[in-house]
Parts: sequence; C-alpha cells; structure tokens
Amino acid sequence: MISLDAETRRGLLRDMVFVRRFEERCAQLYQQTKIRGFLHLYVGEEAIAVGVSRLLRPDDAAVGTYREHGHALLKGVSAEAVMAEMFGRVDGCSGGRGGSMHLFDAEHRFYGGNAIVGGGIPLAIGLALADQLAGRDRVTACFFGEGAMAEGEFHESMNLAALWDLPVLFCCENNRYAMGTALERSEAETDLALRASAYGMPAWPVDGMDVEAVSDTAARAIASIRAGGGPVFVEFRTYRFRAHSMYDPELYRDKAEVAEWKEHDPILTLFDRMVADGEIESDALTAIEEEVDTEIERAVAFADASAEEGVETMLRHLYAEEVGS
Amino acid sequence: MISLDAETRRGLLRDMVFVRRFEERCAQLYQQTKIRGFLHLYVGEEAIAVGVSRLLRPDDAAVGTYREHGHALLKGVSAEAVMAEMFGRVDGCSGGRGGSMHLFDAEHRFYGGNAIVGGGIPLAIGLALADQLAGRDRVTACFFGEGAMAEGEFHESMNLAALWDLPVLFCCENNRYAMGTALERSEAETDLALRASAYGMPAWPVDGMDVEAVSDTAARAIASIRAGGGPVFVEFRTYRFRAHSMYDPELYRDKAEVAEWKEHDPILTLFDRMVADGEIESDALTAIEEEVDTEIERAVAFADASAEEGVETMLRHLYAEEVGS
Amino acid sequence: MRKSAAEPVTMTGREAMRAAMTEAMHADDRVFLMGEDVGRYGGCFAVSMGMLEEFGPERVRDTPLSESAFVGAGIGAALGGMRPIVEIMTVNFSLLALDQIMNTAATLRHMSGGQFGVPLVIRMTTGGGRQLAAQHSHSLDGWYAHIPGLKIVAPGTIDDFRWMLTPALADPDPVIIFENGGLYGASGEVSPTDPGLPLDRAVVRREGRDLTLVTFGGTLATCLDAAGALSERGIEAEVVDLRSLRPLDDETIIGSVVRTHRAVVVDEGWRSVGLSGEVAARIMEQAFYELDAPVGRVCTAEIPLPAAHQLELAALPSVDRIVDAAVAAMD
Amino acid sequence: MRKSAAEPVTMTGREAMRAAMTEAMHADDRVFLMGEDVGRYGGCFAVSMGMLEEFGPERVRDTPLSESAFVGAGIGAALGGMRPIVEIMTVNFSLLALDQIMNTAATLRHMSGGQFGVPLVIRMTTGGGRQLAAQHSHSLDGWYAHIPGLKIVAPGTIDDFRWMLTPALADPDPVIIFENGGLYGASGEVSPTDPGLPLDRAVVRREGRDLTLVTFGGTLATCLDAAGALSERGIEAEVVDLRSLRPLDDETIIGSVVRTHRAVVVDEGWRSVGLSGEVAARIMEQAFYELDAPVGRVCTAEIPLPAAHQLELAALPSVDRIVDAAVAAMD
Ligand SMILES: Cc1ncc(C[n+]2csc(CCOP(=O)(O)OP(=O)(O)O)c2C)c(N)n1
Ligand SMILES: Cc1ncc(C[n+]2csc(CCOP(=O)(O)OP(=O)(O)O)c2C)c(N)n1
Ligand SMILES: [Mg+2]
Ligand SMILES: [Mg+2]
Repeated sequence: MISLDAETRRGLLRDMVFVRRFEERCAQLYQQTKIRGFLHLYVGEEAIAVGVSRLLRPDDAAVGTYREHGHALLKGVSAEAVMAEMFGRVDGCSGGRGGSMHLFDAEHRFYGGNAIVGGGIPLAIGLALADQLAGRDRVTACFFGEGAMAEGEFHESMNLAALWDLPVLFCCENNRYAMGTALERSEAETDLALRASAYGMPAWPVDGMDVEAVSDTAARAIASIRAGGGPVFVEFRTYRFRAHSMYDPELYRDKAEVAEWKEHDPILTLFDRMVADGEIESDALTAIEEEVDTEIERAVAFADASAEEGVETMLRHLYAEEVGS
Repeated sequence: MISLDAETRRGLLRDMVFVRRFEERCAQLYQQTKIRGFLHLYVGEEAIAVGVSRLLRPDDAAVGTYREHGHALLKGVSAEAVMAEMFGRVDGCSGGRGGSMHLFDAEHRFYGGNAIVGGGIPLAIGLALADQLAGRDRVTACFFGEGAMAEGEFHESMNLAALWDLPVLFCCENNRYAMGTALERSEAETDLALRASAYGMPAWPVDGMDVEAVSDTAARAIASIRAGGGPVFVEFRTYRFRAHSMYDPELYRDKAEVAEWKEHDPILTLFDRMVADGEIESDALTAIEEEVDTEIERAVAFADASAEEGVETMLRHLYAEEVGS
Repeated sequence: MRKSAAEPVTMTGREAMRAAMTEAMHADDRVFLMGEDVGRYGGCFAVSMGMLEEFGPERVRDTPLSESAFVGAGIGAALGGMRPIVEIMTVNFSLLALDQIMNTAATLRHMSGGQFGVPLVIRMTTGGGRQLAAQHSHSLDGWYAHIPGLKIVAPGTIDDFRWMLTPALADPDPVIIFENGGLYGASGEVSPTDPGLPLDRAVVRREGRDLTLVTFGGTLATCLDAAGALSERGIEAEVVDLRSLRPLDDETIIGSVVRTHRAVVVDEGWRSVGLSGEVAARIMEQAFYELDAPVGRVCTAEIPLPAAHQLELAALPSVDRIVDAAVAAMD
Repeated sequence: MRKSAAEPVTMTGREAMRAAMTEAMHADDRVFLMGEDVGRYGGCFAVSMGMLEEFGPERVRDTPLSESAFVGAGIGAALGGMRPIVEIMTVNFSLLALDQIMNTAATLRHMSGGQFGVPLVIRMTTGGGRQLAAQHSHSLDGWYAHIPGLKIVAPGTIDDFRWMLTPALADPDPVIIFENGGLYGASGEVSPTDPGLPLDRAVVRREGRDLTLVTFGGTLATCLDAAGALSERGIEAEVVDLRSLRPLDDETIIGSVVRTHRAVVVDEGWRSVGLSGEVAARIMEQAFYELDAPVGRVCTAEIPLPAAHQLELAALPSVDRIVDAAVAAMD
C-alpha cells in the first residue's frame, strides 16, 4: 500500500472531521426540530465516502442511499445546499422537496439520495451504460449497505454490470447491521466479496475504518474500471457508531460492541498515525474542528435564512415545464 | 454412481417415453387447435423430471414452470386430468381455468404451473418453511430454467433457503436458452453451480440427458435434505429439442447445434445402454411406444369428452365459498 | 394500558395491533409473524416490540431485505397449512413484492379451479404526513383494491386496529391490512372483547342528514373533525368509515347517500384512477336519481409527497379542504 | 406493406411500431431498444424482427430476465443523456419493475426540485383474449394511470402504433406505451407522414348524437363495431378514443358528453378502482347537470382471466355487452 503524503492525509483528515461535525450538528438540529423526517447518520463510516470520493473526477457520477450526507458533500455539493435541503428550504440541493434522504445535484453528478434499499443500484447501471454507449471514460460509484445485497435489484444489477462490462464501482458499506438485522441473519454467505465474485467480477474486502486503505483500494479499482476493465465490487468493513435513525433504541446490539468499534474511529486512526509520523501536532484536531465548525455554522445560518417554498408552486416539476427535447 | 437394476431402468425408460409421446401428441392437438394459448414442450429434457420425481414421496411437493407437463404427470397427476386441462375442460386438473401453463393438483401436492419466470421459487421456499415449522421431513422440489437465475426472486429465495436451512431441492434445468437468449448472454458467470454455491449451499452440475445420473444425484441430494442438511442446488445440463413455444422461428440457434444435442437424446441414451447390457430387445421401443400411446389416446378421448365450464360459474373460486377456517 | 373485562380499555394503535397479534399467536400455533426487523428491532414502528421474547425467533421471524421472496414465502407457507402474518415495513416497499401479490396470491384459488387457497395476512404501514418524502409516503391502499382475489382492509379506529386481525386471519383468502402510520401513536377506546364486526362491513361513525363523507384509515379522524366544523355552520355531515376497500360495502355507502343526497369522498391516496373515483362512480350508478349534487372528492395532490412540511401539509387532505368540498356540495 | 409518399399505407400494428422504432433510431443515435429477446429472437411478438441486423447488439440490446434492473438501467441511461426505449414483454411482468417505475422514474424530477428528468419510453404488451390465462392476460393500462410523474398512452389504431412513439420519445418525462397484443396482427391505414397529433389528445373516432362510448386500445375496435350495431337500432353512438390515459383529455370527453348527455365507458381492465370509475367520476364532476342517465361501465369481469376460451370471451368486453349497456343508458 503506497502511503500518502502529509498534505493528502491532512486533506482526508479534514474531510472526515467535516462530515463528522456536520452530521453531529444535524443531530442537534433534529432535536431542535429544525430538521424533520428520517435522519440517518454516517458517523463512524466517514472513511469510505472520503477515501473513495477523492479519486472520482468531477464528471464521474455517484449514487448513494438515505445515509448519503457525506457522499453528497464529498462529491462537491456545498454544505449550504445540503443543510438547506435538510431544513426543507428552497435553497436546498433538491429545492427542499427531497430532505435528508434525497440529496441531488445535477452539476456535481450526484444522483441521490435513494430511500428504497437497493433502488439506486439499477440507476448506477444505467448511468454507466450511457457512458459506455457514448464512449466516455467516466466511472459511476454506487454506494449501498450490506443489507441491500439481499434485494433482488442488487442481484440483477450485479449480473448486468458484469455481463456488459459496465464502468461501475460497487461500494458495499458493510456496517454489519441493516437496521436491527445483523449480517449473519440477513446473508447466508457473510463473506460478501466472495458472494460478489460469483458474478464474475473482481471483488475484495478492505478495512473501511482506515481511510488510506480505502483510498488505496479505490485508486486501484477506479483505474481498472476507467481503463475499461469492467465493474469492481469492494466490501468496505465498517461500523455505524450511532443509531440507525433518530428513532432507534438499539436493542439489537450491545454497548460493548459499539465501544469496541469506536476504538477504530477512522478519524483518530488517521490522526494518531499522522502524529506518530510527526506530520501533525497532537493538539491539532481542535483547530481543525473549530475551522470546520465555522463553515458548518455558515451553512446552518444559510439554511435558516433560506425561504420555504410557497404552496402555490407545489405542483411544479411533476413534469417538465415545456415539452419537446 | 450405483447403476440401477433392469426393472427400474425399464420404468424410467417408459416414463420418459410417456412424457415424450404425450407432448408430441399435444403438439399435434395444437395444430388441430384442440389446444390453444401458449404451449411449451419439454422434449429432450425428460430425464430431469423423470429422474428426480421417482425419488420424491407422495407427500413431498413439486413446483414447476410453464414447461411443466412432465413434472405434473410424474408427480402423479393423471394423463386424463392433464390433457383435459390442456383442452380447457372441467375435468382438467385445474378445472380448465389454468391451461397448459397452470397445471395444479392439491392431492398430489403439485403446486403448478407458474407462468412468471422465477415466480414459483418463493412459493417453494414457503412450502418448505411450513414443513420445517411443522417438523415434517418433507422435501419440496423446485424446477426452473437457467434463465430464471437472472431474476431477483431467484436470488432472494436462494438466500432465504440457505439462511434458514429449508428443505428445498433447487432443480435448475439448464437448456442453454431462455427463449432466444443464450446462457452466455444472460449470465455473467455461466458456471451455474458455482454461482449457486456462493449462497453457501451445496451445488453441483450433472448431465441432465442421462436419467441415471440425474436419479443418482437426486437420490443423494434428497437424502441430505430430508436428513435436515438444508437446501441443495443441482444444475441439470440439458437441451430443448423443440422450439421455445409454438410460435418460435428459432432464429437464435442453428440446426447443427440442435442435431448435435439430439445425439444425446435421453431416451435413446438409456435404451442403448439397456440393449448393450442385454436388458432389453433392440426393437422393444416400439412396443413401449404403442403401449403408452393407447394410454395417451385414452387421455385425449377423455379430454375431448369432458365438458366446458358454463359461463355462469365463471366468477366461482375467486374467493372461498364460505369464510372462516 | 388499563385492562378490564367489562369496560373498554384505552390504548394506542401500536399496542392494539400488538395485542391482536399476540392473542392470535397464543390461540393458533399455525400463526407466525415474518418481516423485516419484526424481531430484534421490535418492528420499525415498534408494533411487535417484545413479541420476539414472548414467541421466539421461529414465530417472530426477522427476514433479510427481500420483499418479493418473503411475501412469496408467506404465500407458500399459507399453502403449506400455516397462517402467516407477513409484515411489509411500508406500502412503498410492497411494490417490490407486487408480482407475488397480484400474480400468485390473488390468482391461485381461481386459476387452480378452487384447489388452492392462500390464507395469508399481509400488514403494511401506509400514508404520509411525517415528512418522509416521495419514496416513504405513498397511500396506495385504494389502488390495491383494484386486484380481484385480494381482500383489502384499512382500520381507521384503534378498536379496528385491535379487532380486525381476527377475521382477517380467519379468512381463507389473502387479506392486506393497511395501517396508517399516524395511528400507531394515536390512542383510542378498545372494546375488551371481540365485537365480531365482519371484515367487509363499512360503519357509520357519525350520523348526519345533510351530506355523507365517505372515507377510511388515516383520514377518518380528519373527516370527523370536519364534520364537527361543518355542524357549527349548520351542516350535519354523516361519516362513513369504509373499513374494507375490497370488497366495498355498497349497501352502507348507498344507504347513507340515499338519506343525505350529497356526498364527498375523502381519500389520502391520489385522485386519478383511485378509490375516490370508484366510490363516486358507484354512487352515481346506484343512486343517480337521489343525488342533488355531483359527488365531491378530496384527495392528496397528485405529486410525490415533498419533504418540506408546508408543502406536504398542503398536499394532504385537511379539515379545511373537506369543509370547502362539503360546502360546495351543499349548493 | 405498400409504401408511398402521398397516400396512406396499410400495415400491421407490429410493422407500424417497428417502422416507428426504426425511424427513431435512424433519426437520433441516443435512441436504443433494450429488453428481453428484442434482438436475436426478434421480439416475443416479432415487433423488433430484423432490427438487430440493422442496428447491432449495442442498440438492439437483449437483456437477461431482470425486469427491475433493466428498467432501472433505462432510467439511469435516460439520466445519462440517452433516449432509451425499454420493452417489457408484457404488462404482467412489469410488476417486477414497478418499484423502479413508481419510486424512481415517476418521482425523480419532482423530488430533485426539477434537476433530473427521465426521458424514457417503456413499451409493453397488454390485454387478454389469447387464452394465455391468469398470469399473461392483465390489462393494467388504466391502473398505471394512477401514478403522478408518468405519462400513459395506449394506441388503439395502427396509425397510432406508427406515430405515437415520436412524441413519446420527444417527451422529457417517462412515457409508458401500452400495446394491446391483439393489435400487432391487425392491419390498418397509416398516414405516410407524421400527423403531429399531441400525445395527450383524445380523438373522436366516430360521431354520434345519442350517447358517447369512451374507450381506448384493444376495445376501440369493439366499440366501433358496437356503434355500428347500435346505429342499426337507431342509436347513434359517438366513440371517443382516449389515446392518453394520463393525462386524461377531459375537454374532449366532456365536450362529447355535453352533446350526447349519456355515456358508457368501456375498459378491458377490471372495473373496481380502475380507469372506468375515474372517467365516470370526471364526467359527473364536470357535466353532472348535462347527464340524462348515470354513466355506464363495461369492463372485464373481476377475475384472473381463465384459459378456457368460452370463459375468457365471456369475461372480456364484447359488442353485445356494450350494446346492452348503451341501450340501458338510453332509457
Ligand atoms: C426496499 C426497502 N425495504 C426496507 C426499507 C427500510 N429500511 C431503511 S434502511 C434499512 C436498512 C438497510 O441496511 P443496509 O443496506 O445495511 O444499509 P445501512 O442502513 O446499514 O447503511 C431498511 C430495512 C427500505 N427503505 N427499502
Ligand atoms: C418475469 C417474466 N419475464 C419474461 C417472461 C417471458 N418468458 C417466458 S419463458 C421465458 C424464458 C425462460 O427461460 P428459462 O428460465 O431458461 O426456462 P426455459 O423456457 O428455457 O425452460 C421468458 C423470457 C415471463 N414469463 N416471466
Ligand atoms: Mg448496514
Ligand atoms: Mg432455459
């Protein structure tokens, strides 16, 4: 594994801290009822979106789930636009109609934000098919949880991608639970990379708590896909530090297990390594946190100041304004 | 492989000839418009249904597809009832409402007869689950084509069966085409047993043109399932000698390939072996054919004599006659 | 939750459905509950909380995310002699299982000439109003009522949350119970013993001579509120709670309209090709010459429900919109 | 099939749709056809016969049996700048793809605040009458029209088989074309050049003063025959061909009923919660005081269609049933 230079590491660290603080702020705002509906936090899993996204080009596409705040931010959607969307305001990246589970951004080719488990996977197949037909060397990164692998849509899509050699990076975020259902109770074969390889595509597992390992794997995978090598599946082994959503009593796992995984916090893992390598001061984290916090507060202020859509335009965008293309 | 005694072989031979002649008669009757709708013939694949069914107990269940005439006959449904169903008459095994694609028989636990590719597989899962919950040692044999393996319902069902150790025998009839789509164009991984084994269940391929190999495999699989060993997947390698249905110009495969496979006709394969082993006269086939033909003609006469359901009872059986169970 | 043999008890919709399932599983060991997170998680809306501990993982069975397969497995288990209750977390995900529901569960008895019945109960949460946006807020209850071979019911009272499961499980055919998410937390009186109301019977929840409000499920309470507001304006609205969407209880609907001569159908589903049009058409077919005004319809705006609170509220049926429609129907 | 610049040509529905797709693929290389057996097999109903040879396997793309994934892939390809035509062999199998159709294709533009459109055309065969039994004979055309965000059309003439695809492909939103299987083999006159009829416009196929028959797709011919039979009895029926089921062309429907004062809706779909109720309800809402009789409905019997010929025939709308309904509406 080629270790990254201090500058790059610092960038990765900052990105992870940003996503972490952004979502912790969202949790507060949820308690204050500024954010409503379902809110699924990515806390603990940040290394995956951070490590993969830095290797995507602006013209590459990303497809996420309902746990996609980090993916949207890292694909280039502004914190203001994401926060305003959480608030359901007109300046949100989906105009306030999507909310937390449906972040979209055409300019940055972020295709959501999908609240149907597995529902985004066929979409990624189609985006990649369009690139292949047009002879473009773009890659589509498709993020989903391990629970989605039980869905028929996952299976059908994996087969299509491998059969047609489509430029898709399948990023399985295996946090070991689908809501309250542990992997062993949802998959007969818990070696997910093995399962994926049965579709005849390269597949391997990687430590999803180590952003450098993630980034190293993503680099190799994306290079191969872009070169026309067809789809790749990566199982990122990770863990969800917080509840599934804001309504989850977490009866299905014990505190000890959570505590054990928190030992592997992706932020501290990288930070400690940087300190050990003398690339950063041991008290530098607070400075980074303060820096990102000001940016996050700007986003919160922006969202708060953003207007609510008037009900008179509610029906708009059900269909295109003028027909004919 | 334990080779079977002459008596058993004779039985298998007769059963294969019966199914073959029965369906060839159906094809004639289709030309005479006695049989309408879709008609999917099993000609060339008889060894599978024959080899598997002889090892099923009367209280075991079978689930088939729209190419299920052989499976129904071998599960014990009478030729009369099957033929009358093809004719759409009241004495048909589905009262004439199902037709060729929907043969049913509660008494013999034949659960159809499903015209949705892959649609019968979840049903088999549920039948097996009921047996498991009730502590019965029954087995459910689920037949489907290789094309069905691309469907999400196949994937979800395989995972459930393996996850819950359900007593299901998955019989994949790999005749290398799904209508006009060759296996290589529908599956990224064409080693189907390998694909199935990724669900963590025993899976292996077998020559589906050799009824003794089929029966040997089925014996081992069923014994293991009945003993509580969980589901087994078998890929039966076979070939469809005739068109997909009565409307198929067969543009997708060349005559040479068909001719080549006809060299491996399961009936002749067993017959020649029996002749070589001195178990049967080299001219005995015609006698068997004549014998089964009289039985088939009885079925045709029965079907022809059977009444058509009056339109006044058309709405019957949409719901149970009297509610409360 | 107070308990007593004699007088009614007060409980939430969630508690009522849990009590119903618990009772059914004690009474008949062919009954089991299967679905996503019904066990260890306690149900995504905490409906089955505690049932895993009471009945064990065989009978309170967590499934993988495989809607089509576990619904199909429920059908197969029903064919195999069990009485499964299959929970689909929400109607939004049931689209993934619609092939099994329409092509198998609904057709099997008729196409097998009466040989195979599917005594299966499917429960799913339905409805919007919780800012869950486009993919989590569908109300397809009425749309499902298009399918012959199914029975579709939608409890609108806590008493029905408690007692509709009994006849549903006793029914030899597939029954889908649509549970409006808003009612899980709502409290109401529940009769301590089975009132024995047939599954397919509509009920007049409030009597009134001037017009009939026909509704069900989540909008029943809204209609009762609207009826209160209307009565302050001197308009006495009768409120018919359909309870069963397939079959529809024409007798009760028409009986009311024949008395009031005016009707408004209130449905949280979308208007076009939905339940509201069917009820309106039946009223016209069976009581045309009794009608003093066209039947009105109040439905959810025909858009995917937006996350933004104010938009979602404006899109859903409200007391104001019902009152306006009722007033319009009066002149 | 005769060709000529000036006069109309006669062809079958199958040939007409093939000509439409072929023309579209020559005109716009973003257009491609994807579905089960559209290539080497030539299409399960021979609609795309020969197109693989003309355009190659990339643009006439055979898919595995994976309805949900290849419909979703069509949505994604549309988002990616293509103009896919996705063929689902028959509506019966489309239930497997309904999640992608309703939760993604239909919602994307609205829930993304107008950022993402899905210029996708989905074609599927619909209808019964060929003794294919319960799982191969659904007519869900009208039922699909419940879904906001989709446009639903159903050609009833060979000319529409030839020319409806053009505006469908030009439309920036998802359009589903329901092709009644019975019309593939039927012959009809086709205008040699694009008549330029809007996608959402209904058309009066026969004028008449006494009553309006509202229909579409496979039952259009049946209604025209019925109109002929009625005229022999001195009843002049006007026949409205909806063409578009979503949106519905209220103006044309109501315009006709305002002239005739009586209407019968004929739909091969099931009656309850189907298109017939919607059309009846709209007529009542918009022309109540013009109606001399309740709007009649002739639909398919509410059962899974049986294989037995005589039963299927009796279950489907027929000239006799339409005539009876029309006569009933006259007095
Ligand atoms: C088709 C479908 N079924 C069920 C749900 C409800 N649900 C939302 S998230 C979730 C768990 C998904 O787990 P996983 O795929 O592992 O992703 P994670 O939440 O762990 O990131 C479930 C069951 C849904 N949204 N869609
Ligand atoms: C869900 C679904 N999609 C498409 C069809 C149309 N169809 C009927 S049979 C068939 C081919 C199935 O091939 P395979 O599973 O290999 O079985 P075989 O016919 O070869 O025995 C297809 C595509 C269908 N009946 N159901
Ligand atoms: Mg997970
Ligand atoms: Mg095959």
